[in-house]
Amino acid sequence: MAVTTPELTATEPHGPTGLWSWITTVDHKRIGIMYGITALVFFVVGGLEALLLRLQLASPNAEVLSADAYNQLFTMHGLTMVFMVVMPIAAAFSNYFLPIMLGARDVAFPRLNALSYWVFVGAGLFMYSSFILGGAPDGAWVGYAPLSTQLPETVRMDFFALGIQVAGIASIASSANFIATVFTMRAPGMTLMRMPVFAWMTLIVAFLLIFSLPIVGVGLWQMFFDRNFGSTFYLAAAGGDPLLWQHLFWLFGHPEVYVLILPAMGIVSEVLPTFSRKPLFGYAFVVFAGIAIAFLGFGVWSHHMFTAGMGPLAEAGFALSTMFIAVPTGIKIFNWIGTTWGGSLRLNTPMLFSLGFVAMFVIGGLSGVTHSIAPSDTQQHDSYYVVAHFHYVLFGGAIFGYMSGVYYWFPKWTGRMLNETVGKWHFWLMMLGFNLTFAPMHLLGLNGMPRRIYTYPEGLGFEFWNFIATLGAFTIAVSVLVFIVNLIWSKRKGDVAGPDPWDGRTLEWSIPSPPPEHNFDEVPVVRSVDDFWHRKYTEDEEGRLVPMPAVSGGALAVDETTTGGDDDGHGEIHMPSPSYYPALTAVGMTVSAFGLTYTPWGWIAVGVGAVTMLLGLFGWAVEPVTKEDQ
Amino acid sequence: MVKRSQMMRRRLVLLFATLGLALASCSGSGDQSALDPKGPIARDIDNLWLLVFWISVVVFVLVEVALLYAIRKFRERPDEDFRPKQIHGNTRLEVLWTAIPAVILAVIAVPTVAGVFNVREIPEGPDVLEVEVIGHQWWFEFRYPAYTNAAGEPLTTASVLHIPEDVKVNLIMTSADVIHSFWVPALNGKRDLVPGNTSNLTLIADDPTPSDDPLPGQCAEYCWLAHADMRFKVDVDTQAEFDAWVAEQLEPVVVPTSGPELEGWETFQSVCTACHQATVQQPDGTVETIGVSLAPNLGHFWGRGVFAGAKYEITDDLMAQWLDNPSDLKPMDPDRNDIANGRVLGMPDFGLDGTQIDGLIALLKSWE
Amino acid sequence: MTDVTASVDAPHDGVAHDADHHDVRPIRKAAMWVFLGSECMFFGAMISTFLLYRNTTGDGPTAELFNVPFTSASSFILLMSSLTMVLAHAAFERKDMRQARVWIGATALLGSVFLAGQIFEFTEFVHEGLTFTTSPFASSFYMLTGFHGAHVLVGVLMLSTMYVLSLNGRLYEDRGLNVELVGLYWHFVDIVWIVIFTVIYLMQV
Amino acid sequence: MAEAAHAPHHPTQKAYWQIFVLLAVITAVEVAIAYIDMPSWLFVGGLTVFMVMKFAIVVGYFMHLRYDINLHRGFFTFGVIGAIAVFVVLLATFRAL
Repeated sequence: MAVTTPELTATEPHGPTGLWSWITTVDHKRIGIMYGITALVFFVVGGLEALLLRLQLASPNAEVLSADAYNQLFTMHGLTMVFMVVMPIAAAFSNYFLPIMLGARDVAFPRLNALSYWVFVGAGLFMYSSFILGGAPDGAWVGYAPLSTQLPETVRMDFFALGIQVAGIASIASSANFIATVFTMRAPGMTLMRMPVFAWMTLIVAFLLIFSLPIVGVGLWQMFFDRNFGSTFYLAAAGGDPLLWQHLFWLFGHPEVYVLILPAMGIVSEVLPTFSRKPLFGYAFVVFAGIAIAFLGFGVWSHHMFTAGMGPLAEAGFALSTMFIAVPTGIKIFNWIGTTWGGSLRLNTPMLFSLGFVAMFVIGGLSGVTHSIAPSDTQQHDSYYVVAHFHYVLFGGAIFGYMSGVYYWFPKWTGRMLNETVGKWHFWLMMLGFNLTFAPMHLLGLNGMPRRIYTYPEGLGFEFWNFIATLGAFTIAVSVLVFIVNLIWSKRKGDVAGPDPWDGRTLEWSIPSPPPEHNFDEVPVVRSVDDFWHRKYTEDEEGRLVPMPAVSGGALAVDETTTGGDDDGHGEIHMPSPSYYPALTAVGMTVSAFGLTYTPWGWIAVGVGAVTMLLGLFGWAVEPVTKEDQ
Repeated sequence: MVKRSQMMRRRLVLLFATLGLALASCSGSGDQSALDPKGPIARDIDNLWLLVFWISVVVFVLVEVALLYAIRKFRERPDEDFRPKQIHGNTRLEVLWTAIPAVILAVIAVPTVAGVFNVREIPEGPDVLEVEVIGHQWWFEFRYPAYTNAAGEPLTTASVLHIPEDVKVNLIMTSADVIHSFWVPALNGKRDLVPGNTSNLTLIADDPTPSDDPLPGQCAEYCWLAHADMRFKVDVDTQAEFDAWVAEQLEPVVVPTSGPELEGWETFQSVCTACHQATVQQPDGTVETIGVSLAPNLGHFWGRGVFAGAKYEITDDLMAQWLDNPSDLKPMDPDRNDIANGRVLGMPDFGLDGTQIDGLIALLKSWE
Repeated sequence: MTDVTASVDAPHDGVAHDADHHDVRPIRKAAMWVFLGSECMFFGAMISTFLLYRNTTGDGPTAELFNVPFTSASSFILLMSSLTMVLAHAAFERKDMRQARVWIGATALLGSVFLAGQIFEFTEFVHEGLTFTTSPFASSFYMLTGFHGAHVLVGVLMLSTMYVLSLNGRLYEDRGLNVELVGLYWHFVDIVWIVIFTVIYLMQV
Repeated sequence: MAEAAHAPHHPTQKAYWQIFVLLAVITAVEVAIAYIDMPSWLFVGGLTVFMVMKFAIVVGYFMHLRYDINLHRGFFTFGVIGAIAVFVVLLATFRAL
């Protein structure tokens, strides 16, 4: 089914090569690859932190880590996994595949896209530099005041406050970018209801991010001012209320957890139909369930604060709103099972991970519902039961979903297949290790083991299950090693995958892999959901699948596209030219963040950083998108 | 080569073995478990939990079985050319699996809302025992405003909360530094102690606990270094035992006049009163409260049985180690203490010599 | 949202899709509007922090300190700058570059006068004992008006850059920094001040 | 081209001046209200009404949202309504409305 690629006459601007080409790239595919690699590196780092934590908790009163080291590591494990692993992996897939799935040649603002990546990298390095500059943040990933503002003379929580602020700016920029891309750059004929579900989920995630990050931005500025300029936002003695931070944080926090899971749900909604050879069951219902989750996501934040003393009315209200989030989630799960029902399932690794996602997310979702029961949540809150819940939805859910995405789309961005046998070993090892680690935590939590404790005494019945969890954690580590071996080996020696190895349904399978920089020679006209599938197959009278009668080899995909007026359809394709301004602006922003951490003498660095940022922004605002435009 | 489906089946069995093993051993609940309540409120919460738990198990089994059945039945058989029917959806089914979960949740919602108001109800009336709980970095302070000693100070103790059986105890809770959370799973859910706010928690214990096996509790909100070692005990007494305990606690401790205790008393006055407090009876009979209450009250300290946030049993050699260098036994950061502004992050190492340590131990023992 | 799809396709089909340079202006406007939507959340959070702490004045000065006539004058100035901004955009649409430059300059000037007024007002308040650390009321007041001032400053910077660019004719329509987008941003900063002025200065509830 | 379709809707230069005068008058009335003592519900209600009017006028006419496509209207109203809804609930939980 290879699409014969007409002779390219696109004038590829002769871009720089080597490292400089990566620093100045504005191609959404290369930025996607950079996001993916950075996320994988942080995933390994976050994983090592988790192993250290598990070693310390393997036995009571252990001496592996001191309390101070443990606190830094569990805080950085949380921050790393949320802000530097799961969000960037979602960004990697969205950056790479959103434009292609919509039939576009790039995102709406290529240079803003580059800025988002470089600011994210700046934020990551800024936060990790804290390890050698006086200790990493140790206030837990939620950084509750007044603990976060108790020691203004240290810099640890300044790295927390400014690190998330800078990462937030990167996410707001990329959200605006994706929203503009989805609403203004779809292929002709592709209405919103003909978009792939992954595109829908990326759009909803962009809305969740762009409307929730400013709120935590205000909270973080307040924390930063309390710590460095003596303001009294959270100082109880002066009349400030520490609960204000919890409200502002969780107003962002809950939409954030949907930001972490929805892209994985989007990937599963692409993988399941492809490997069941059946359309997604109830496309519209899955999409509207996603939108419902987005709206409800803004109305439930205080279920993280049932024990904070908000009074019965608020607790009852948020318990009810939280309960009804289970309805749209249930719709999604039933529709996924509906998709596999009556299909012809090929159990390759992407399919295994997606099925693993559905199986594990059911457990995580149900334990989530038990949290919405406010009275029983007072026993579960801040215990290991909650740790089990969010690992079942974040690891069993998001990470399994993204692993499915990696196995599914690896052939597209490298041109080679990931090895199936090694893939299956990776899946089963991760499945086993995951359950061994996090299933016992349900029991530990209910047996009264609180969260974030660096050790526990003997005699409370925590020893056995903590040991099992540590074994599980090392099994996961082995499975991640198997995964990395698979990635490295297959990049060179994997079987050559054509443009459409899985007989896919969406537009990215209609272009060669790896795709050229301009994606489509001719932008396709889209007539239905899963349009590429309907060009290959049709249905006989009882709705059974029938291959489309073979049309002269390969012309199928080409003549379907707009011929673009009278010329022979290969008009000049101008791709935006590389630009170093985004990277420069990101460097300026990171330098300013370092400066702000070390005021008063830091003001010099802030000045230098601000000037660099202004230069970057000014050059960027005046520079034409494509150089020949002059 | 083993047929593919055989291998697949063996792996599925392996998966469910581990899951089953995990769930099957629910029974092993220690005594800080939320699963064996020892008070009416904890029992109500437990009943609500069990209702929701069993509904979840049913839903879990149904959904997972449906998924596994779909995997087994509709797996692509290499031999026959099975071309699936292209079903796009089924609105009736969609309505069904929207309505059913909504109905189940509506059913659960009723006891939930009732439960919220029940758990949050603040008991009033003469028969209610009010106890002020103040969270400090890394120990709990308990004050009984109803009982005051000769010097007019309310009964103050630390790390061990004595309550009579079958009495509604209304804990009025706040924090002196950061947010903590008071959690004794056997009696009630946890409740945060927020500086600047007061919150309430009701404890009702069914029957008294043996004196050597009180109900364990722990701080459940991360409060920095020794969060794991900020524990407390709830000692449930019969009404008679409780009254005797109160009477004994209200007695001022006697200032020694001779022996190693006197040596201890000298050290106590010069070193310990910077943070600790005690109501003492001077040799001339006058009763006064000396010291500052930034750290646990040392009157009747030895009788509590546990110290350092209920992390250690009180024994001579542990007390000697503690007095020698407290940070060896518990992770603290005394260098960041700011006594003037009330910020206490640990007991510093005063470099006491042997005789001072023995004197203090003798003094505290004499104060029983 | 459904009618969104029909109208959105309009600008799309109007332009031959394969033309090498599709019209970027609707794309940039969509991004600006969604960014302004998110800024509502930013200022909304700060305004609600202020409303929470409006009476927590400790022993420091309270809301009586506000000089309503002075602030009304600076609000009027900001309102005028909105007018000059929209006149600048209208002139730019009519390709009347000279007139557009005049109005852009006027907007930048009025913006600067407003900023000067704010700085003067802040020094006045500090003299009367309302500093950033006096009370939660003071902290939230200064943070809200401070961030609004920062947004006005960024606006003045963009306006003066456009003024300089238009001097040598390098002010293009399809660049990031064009009159329409800066106009939207400037009007947004003005309506945030409309809310701040009424809720903080006038209501003093 | 696309602009031609928009031009007639845009208010003319004179209309802009009229809108500006209207806004100035509303501001003057608001300041006047601030100096008259009246029951607090009327005071707060009145000021809020005028504030919303000025807000709507500037967004509608100066920012051309009245003549703009539904997409932009959707983005902005989602932000404004979302902010109001979320922060009213926040202040309600603090019992600080």
